[in-house]
Amino acid sequence: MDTLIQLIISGALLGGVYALAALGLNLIFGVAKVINFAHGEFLMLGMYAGYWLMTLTGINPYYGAPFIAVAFFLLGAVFYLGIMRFTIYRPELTQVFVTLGLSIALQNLALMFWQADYRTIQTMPQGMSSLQLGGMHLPTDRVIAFGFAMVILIAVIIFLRKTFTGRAIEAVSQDLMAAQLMGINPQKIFVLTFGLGIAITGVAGGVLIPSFYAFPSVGTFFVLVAFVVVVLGGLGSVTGTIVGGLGLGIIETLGGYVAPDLKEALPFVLLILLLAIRPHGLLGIKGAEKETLK
Amino acid sequence: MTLSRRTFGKLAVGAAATTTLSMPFIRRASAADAAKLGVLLPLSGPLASLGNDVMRGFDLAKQMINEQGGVFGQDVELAIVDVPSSTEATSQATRLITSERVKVIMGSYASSISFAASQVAERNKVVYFEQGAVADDITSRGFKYLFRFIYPASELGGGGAQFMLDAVAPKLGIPNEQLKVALLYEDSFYGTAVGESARTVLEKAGVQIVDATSYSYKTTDLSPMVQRYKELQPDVLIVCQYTPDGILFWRQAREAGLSVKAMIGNGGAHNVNEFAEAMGDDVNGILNAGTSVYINKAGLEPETAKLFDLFHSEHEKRFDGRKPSAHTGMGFNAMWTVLKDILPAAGSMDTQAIREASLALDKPIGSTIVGWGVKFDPETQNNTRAFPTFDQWQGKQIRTVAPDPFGIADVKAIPMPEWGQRGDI
Amino acid sequence: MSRFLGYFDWKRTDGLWFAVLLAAAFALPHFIENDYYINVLVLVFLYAGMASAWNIIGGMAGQFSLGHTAFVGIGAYTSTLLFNYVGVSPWLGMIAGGLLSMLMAALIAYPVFRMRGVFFAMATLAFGETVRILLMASRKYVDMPYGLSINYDPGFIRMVFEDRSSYAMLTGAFLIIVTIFAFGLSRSYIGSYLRAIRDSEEAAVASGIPMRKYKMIAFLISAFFTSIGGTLLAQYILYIEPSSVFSTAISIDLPLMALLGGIGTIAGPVIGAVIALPLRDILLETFGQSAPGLHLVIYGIALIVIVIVLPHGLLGGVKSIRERFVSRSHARSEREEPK
Amino acid sequence: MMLEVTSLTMRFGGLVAVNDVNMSVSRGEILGLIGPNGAGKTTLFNVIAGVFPPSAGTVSFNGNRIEGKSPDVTCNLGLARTFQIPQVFTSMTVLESISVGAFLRHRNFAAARAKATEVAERIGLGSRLEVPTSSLTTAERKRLEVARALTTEPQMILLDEVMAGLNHTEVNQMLELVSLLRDDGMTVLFVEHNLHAVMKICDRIVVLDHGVKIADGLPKEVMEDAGVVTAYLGAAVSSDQENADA
Repeated sequence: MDTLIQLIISGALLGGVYALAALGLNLIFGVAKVINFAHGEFLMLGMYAGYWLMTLTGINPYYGAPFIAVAFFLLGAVFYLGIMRFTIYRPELTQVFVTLGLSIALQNLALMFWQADYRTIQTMPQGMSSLQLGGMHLPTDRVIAFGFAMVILIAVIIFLRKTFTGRAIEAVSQDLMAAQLMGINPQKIFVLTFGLGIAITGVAGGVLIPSFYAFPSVGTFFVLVAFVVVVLGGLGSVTGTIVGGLGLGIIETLGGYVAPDLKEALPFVLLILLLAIRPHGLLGIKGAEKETLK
Repeated sequence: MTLSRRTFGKLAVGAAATTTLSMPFIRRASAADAAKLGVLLPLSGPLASLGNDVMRGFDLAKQMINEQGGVFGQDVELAIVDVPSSTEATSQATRLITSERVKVIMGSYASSISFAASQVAERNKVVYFEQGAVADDITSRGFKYLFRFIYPASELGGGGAQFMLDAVAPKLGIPNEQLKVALLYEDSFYGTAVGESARTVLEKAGVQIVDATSYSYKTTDLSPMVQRYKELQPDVLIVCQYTPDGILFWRQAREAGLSVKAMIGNGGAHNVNEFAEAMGDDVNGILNAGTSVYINKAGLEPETAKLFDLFHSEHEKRFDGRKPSAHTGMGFNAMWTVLKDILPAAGSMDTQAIREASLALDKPIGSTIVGWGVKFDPETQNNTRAFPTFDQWQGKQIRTVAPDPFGIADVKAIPMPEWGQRGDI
Repeated sequence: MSRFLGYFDWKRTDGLWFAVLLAAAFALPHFIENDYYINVLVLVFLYAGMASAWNIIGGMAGQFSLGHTAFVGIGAYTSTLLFNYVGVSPWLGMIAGGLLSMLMAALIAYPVFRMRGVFFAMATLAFGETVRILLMASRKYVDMPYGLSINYDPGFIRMVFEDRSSYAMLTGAFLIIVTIFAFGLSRSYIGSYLRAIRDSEEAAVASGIPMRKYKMIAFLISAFFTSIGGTLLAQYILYIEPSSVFSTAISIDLPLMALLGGIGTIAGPVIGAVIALPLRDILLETFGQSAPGLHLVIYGIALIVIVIVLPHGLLGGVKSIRERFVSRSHARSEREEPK
Repeated sequence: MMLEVTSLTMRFGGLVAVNDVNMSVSRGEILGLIGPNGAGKTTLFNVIAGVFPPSAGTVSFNGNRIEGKSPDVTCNLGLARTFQIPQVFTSMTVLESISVGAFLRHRNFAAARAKATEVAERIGLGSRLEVPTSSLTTAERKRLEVARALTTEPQMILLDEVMAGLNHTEVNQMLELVSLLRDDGMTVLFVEHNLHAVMKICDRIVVLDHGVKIADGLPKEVMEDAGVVTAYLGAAVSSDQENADA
């Protein structure tokens, strides 16, 4: 019984990691309908940002998150204006390969600048690496990452629901044409969305580095799972990302306990099964799966 | 490139598209007997970290040899190719052989790359020196031009397991029949080969193997495995992991408070500095089977001991104060032996001569900086004098504990103290 | 026979030049003596063939699969296992692999064809990954080494050749067969149906096209030929392992080549392979020695620029230039004509 | 009866878009299905065309139950449809596009092409055969829709607001086209918003309002029906061009 509870807790914490890694992807995916294959690389850059912040200035990435957010917001805006702007109304294949090209370029730029070494930081003092709670072990860094995931999620939901800009983003994500007729400038919305999506991804990387490691191709470890989480939860559904992330995390941890060899296959099998039963994802909009994005 | 141009002209229209693109590949071979070696290593992609470590070793050996006057009185030249996976290996080996006209290829650290590339070398009768790929089958194909410096996986995994039985188990005071051992390994070539050979030795010794599990090194979570071991409570944990998953696993083990009496890694993560950095004081006490460049140089021949010091000092000097890793040491060793011993003995870049010189080479144990000797088996062409060494992290340094005479420390702290209390080991 | 021939569109003869070109390329290995160029040629033929196979489902029918590595892997593994353990010639193993791939395609078709666009792509990507992981997990129960190496023992029956030009002939023949097949398909009513499905599923169904059936036909054919390519890849490299033949990189490379040349066209995937493979090698050779990763940085940037500038591939680019030219001259002639 | 709709109901969640409608079309008849915005006519049309299965009730075509059958099956049985917003095959020429329909009955390429050409000529697209569909005008696209449907050699054709978005001249041309169909003995079910057009051409008219059939009869009778007048006057002011039916 204790094992089960411990596994579920570990799974939920892992789910927090997944949700955090996927949130920015889903925002961009939902609003601009862009599948960003370079998503993992932005996460990688976020990890390096957290790493360098800690090693060069001594600022813990948890406190440094706002700086990372601002820097990555700008990076996201540049990403849109410099590259994605040219692909936005183009066939999806164009977007796939443009972001893929970016992914290759960023990965290898990181290799050139920072070499292939695995870089880690320790944010917690010796002996504080896990919290004990009624016999359960909660890894401190993952608990904090989980907290970040929840706070960011709530902030994003409030932003989308309650602010004018947020509602404009929602409008664009649901119906671009109608939004344009309402006088919303989609270009501005896209810059904002990419900025926001990449900022979240950067922060995610920053708060994940204490429990992981940074190296140039670390993004590839996360990107497929992030895609799975987005599709599982439902395209364009922020809450769905959390539900999808948590669900996947728990299932993967339980499955990994029973059959470790098949653990890596679980997300994919789950994805295929869910899509076969409920093609629009857990909380997605029905019919979205039939949406050909041109 | 030699094309029979007249005939070719007739088909020029059809062929132009394909050939123009390959024109830039044209390369003239340089002076007949300059020592030009091809290098095939994964320098980008997920295997890049250790690939670049090996490259530093190759590079250092080349630089040092060139400073001493090179080979055949000329500077040694390396044609380096980044081969992230076995798919590119065939192509790039072919290019090295036909366009760069190399007669010797040095590779390749990853077994899959070695399998694919050595096959090309064999067809073209080009000598292939494998410095660090451990898959047993690489040399069981009867190839005449393939030589391997490192021991095969069976000796690494089996050796690690044997070391545990000989040096660790007695300290625990548990008889073999009651000793509970868990095996965990990553599921690519390296992990499975090592894990399976460890298993064979353990089974023979009659210990209880409570679990043998593999997983993908690209995973982002190993907590279920940690939880398994908390349930199964093995006395000894033997793992074979790459660096990222190694860091992840041990950190998660610490977070979950997994306590085992002894832990043994098999190369990969467990002898690199990044691992120590990631674990802090808690790295202490972890044992490793593999190769080391932190052996007792008293066990080396005097000449080699000098080279050993030079290797360490030059490495830090030339690579921004970086300390060499085991893979750098193996890379250095292979390149140094080829340039210093084999090529001069062969007298030219003739592959038959190089092959014969390699087979004739007879260096005793203690004559290379990693402690090995060099004597290639006439049948398999494996180095019969390579062996794994066993190390333990002590004071956040990796220190060799066996075999004699290369040990500089004794095995300590068995059974291991709890996490967080390992600072003094 | 005449009834059979009636299924094809004999009026459109474009593409004939392409067949001639391919035949010419087929003769190429006889005139090149440098092994490396032949090697490039082998890979170009092989990848062009597999990209053409991908193009049948991905380009003609517009179902953007990112899971084709599953078929490459199944092809490579089936023939190699059959040869290494049972002694079956790869010539037969190749067909067995193709059939097995078709079976897998048919099994996965039900869930994945419920989706379109990105969702289809994601689901197929997941499929490709799953097959690899299942294969690796199965080693627990089946005594099979991690990597399989094929003995270098030249012989026609064993499909292992001493000289590379034989491989070029082999892969060239593969490319020609796939191309002819794709060409025939595109010129038959099935080709029209696939294009109709790609352009508008609603209108296609309303025109009486049983959509699932034709998507399935395209998927099965595509899987079969891709799988054959997998066997040829294994026979050429003589070594396979899960991470080399079941790799997302292959799944991505095939559509990439189709896109670079011109997706949905017959010549497109071939042109794409002719561009992409040598481009990578040239970059590796030119920049590979200066700093690890530099050549890939340049490759990545080149990819971004090419895809943005030529979203419909090289053929699409040529076509749009031609159209612009034609429409301009057309406009001019209209202006000049007195009304 | 060629087409028979019996107590057909269609619900979307809580919304009842079509409520217990009975309707039939006999061979050779041209039937107009009209109603104000939101009356449920497009929904009814879609159920007949097989886009989605009804919540209750049946649809039979020539005695075969077709409700819930995929559109390609109904098309094969001889019931073709057009789309309100023309769904053109963007990568094809006009001839290729029309041929897609022809392949249903003629797998032989030459025969299919001949059939397509014949229909195109008749429909008035004869001079545009080699033009890419993407460069057609709206009116031409509507014709293309009809042509594609006709080449499947149906016994009955469902026309979904073929007049919408057309100007006066184009509407008249389309009306001519429909009377051509009538001359061929084709059965037609017409969903239309443009009352004027419907009056001219239909043999009989069915009026829906709020998902319920409120009238069924000759054009003249229907026009004088009090219920129809109120239904239309209530909504007609606000909507002339919009077709946003549920």
